[in-house]
Amino acid sequence: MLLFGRLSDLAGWRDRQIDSPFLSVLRVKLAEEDESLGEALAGPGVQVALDQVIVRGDAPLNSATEVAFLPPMSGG
Amino acid sequence: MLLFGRLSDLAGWRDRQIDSPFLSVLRVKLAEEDESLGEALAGPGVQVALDQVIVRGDAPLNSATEVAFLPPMSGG
Amino acid sequence: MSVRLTFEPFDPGALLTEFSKGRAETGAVATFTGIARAEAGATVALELEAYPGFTEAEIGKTADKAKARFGLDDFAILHRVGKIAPGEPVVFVATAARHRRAAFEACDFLMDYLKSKAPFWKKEHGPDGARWVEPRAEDHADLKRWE
Amino acid sequence: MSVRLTFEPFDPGALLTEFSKGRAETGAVATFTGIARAEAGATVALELEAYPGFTEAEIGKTADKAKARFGLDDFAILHRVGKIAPGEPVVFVATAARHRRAAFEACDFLMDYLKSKAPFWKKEHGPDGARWVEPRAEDHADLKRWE
Repeated sequence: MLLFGRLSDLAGWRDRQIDSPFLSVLRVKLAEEDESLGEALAGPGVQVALDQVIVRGDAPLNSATEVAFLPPMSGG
Repeated sequence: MLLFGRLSDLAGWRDRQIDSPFLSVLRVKLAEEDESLGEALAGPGVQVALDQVIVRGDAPLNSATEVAFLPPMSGG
Repeated sequence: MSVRLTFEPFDPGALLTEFSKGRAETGAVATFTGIARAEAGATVALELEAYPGFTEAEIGKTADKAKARFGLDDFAILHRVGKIAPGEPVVFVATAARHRRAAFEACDFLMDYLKSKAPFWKKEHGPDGARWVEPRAEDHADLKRWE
Repeated sequence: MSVRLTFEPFDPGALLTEFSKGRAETGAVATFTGIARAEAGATVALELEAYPGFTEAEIGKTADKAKARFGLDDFAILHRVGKIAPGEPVVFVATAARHRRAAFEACDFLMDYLKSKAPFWKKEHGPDGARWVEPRAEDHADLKRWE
């Protein structure tokens, strides 16, 4: 999974391999490991893309799914 | 003196040396020689520049004055 | 700040390369390139006449006004004269400003002026002969937007 | 029609040379180049992060909409990513249309989108450290003009 912008600065990493059957489960795992990251990922304006498509709510994942957390986009 | 745009097509020339003490006298000379040109030079929207400065009405000329008749400008 | 006429074909890209260099405080460069249209064979060539010296000076007056009005850092205008084949650039305008709104608006304003009021006389050579062109009503309407 | 990202400095003029070639029916080419400002030393470098693939696809969607809305013949967008020094081009947008109003408006619209909503994350490195930048209220106001 991928973190962008301030999220990767906060987590201290940008790209990791984490297996999880659902996006909701992935969120719980990440929050258990790093509470402030878990809060930031659930924060206002943070979107999730699965295989480069924005999704809302929960969704199933498989080991090949590219999960990306996108903080509010600033434009170029 | 110089003619631009459709005026030089009408007159059949673009650049001539004509001595005249006044712009008004020059207009009369040209009209005597070529009536349709004389009318065109007095036509709506035709401006006169003396040494590249637009003038209105009559003005004195000397042998070094560059007289230019400018039909309505079309833009580029 | 430059206003120039040329009888030769030119490359708008080369002008932009030059114009955009060394602008650490400029932020925004807008350009417009007008290209002679073939009009599907209706226009064989465009011929533009200028009054050298007078034409550049008149364009320069309007460009200086635009510089003050829109707060430009710089501008460059190159206008082709003589016979121009379809597909060849006719006019290039570049504007530089701190912010993009000013650069866009000044470029747009200068083009409206150049297309409707600048001292050029335009002849279109078509398959059935040549004719002198007057500005289109649309061009005057475009210019009115800035009053 | 192209949307590309680059980690390397680029010359907007070279892009315009390429884009303006062979356009006998186009008539109008507008471009915009955004340049990183030094802000008199306040900004040492700009850093832009993109999500490769996603970012080009998202920009492409808006560019395709602009093409339909403004009746463009063509567009080209190149956006720099990574660390960008003051004076270096950040973004280049070119639009081609039959008439200049469409080319200008589409270019202006695409810049408003790119500066406020495109998928980039922007960090400014100043003398006192780095900070992530959110879009300015002004940028969102610019974008609202097109609704």
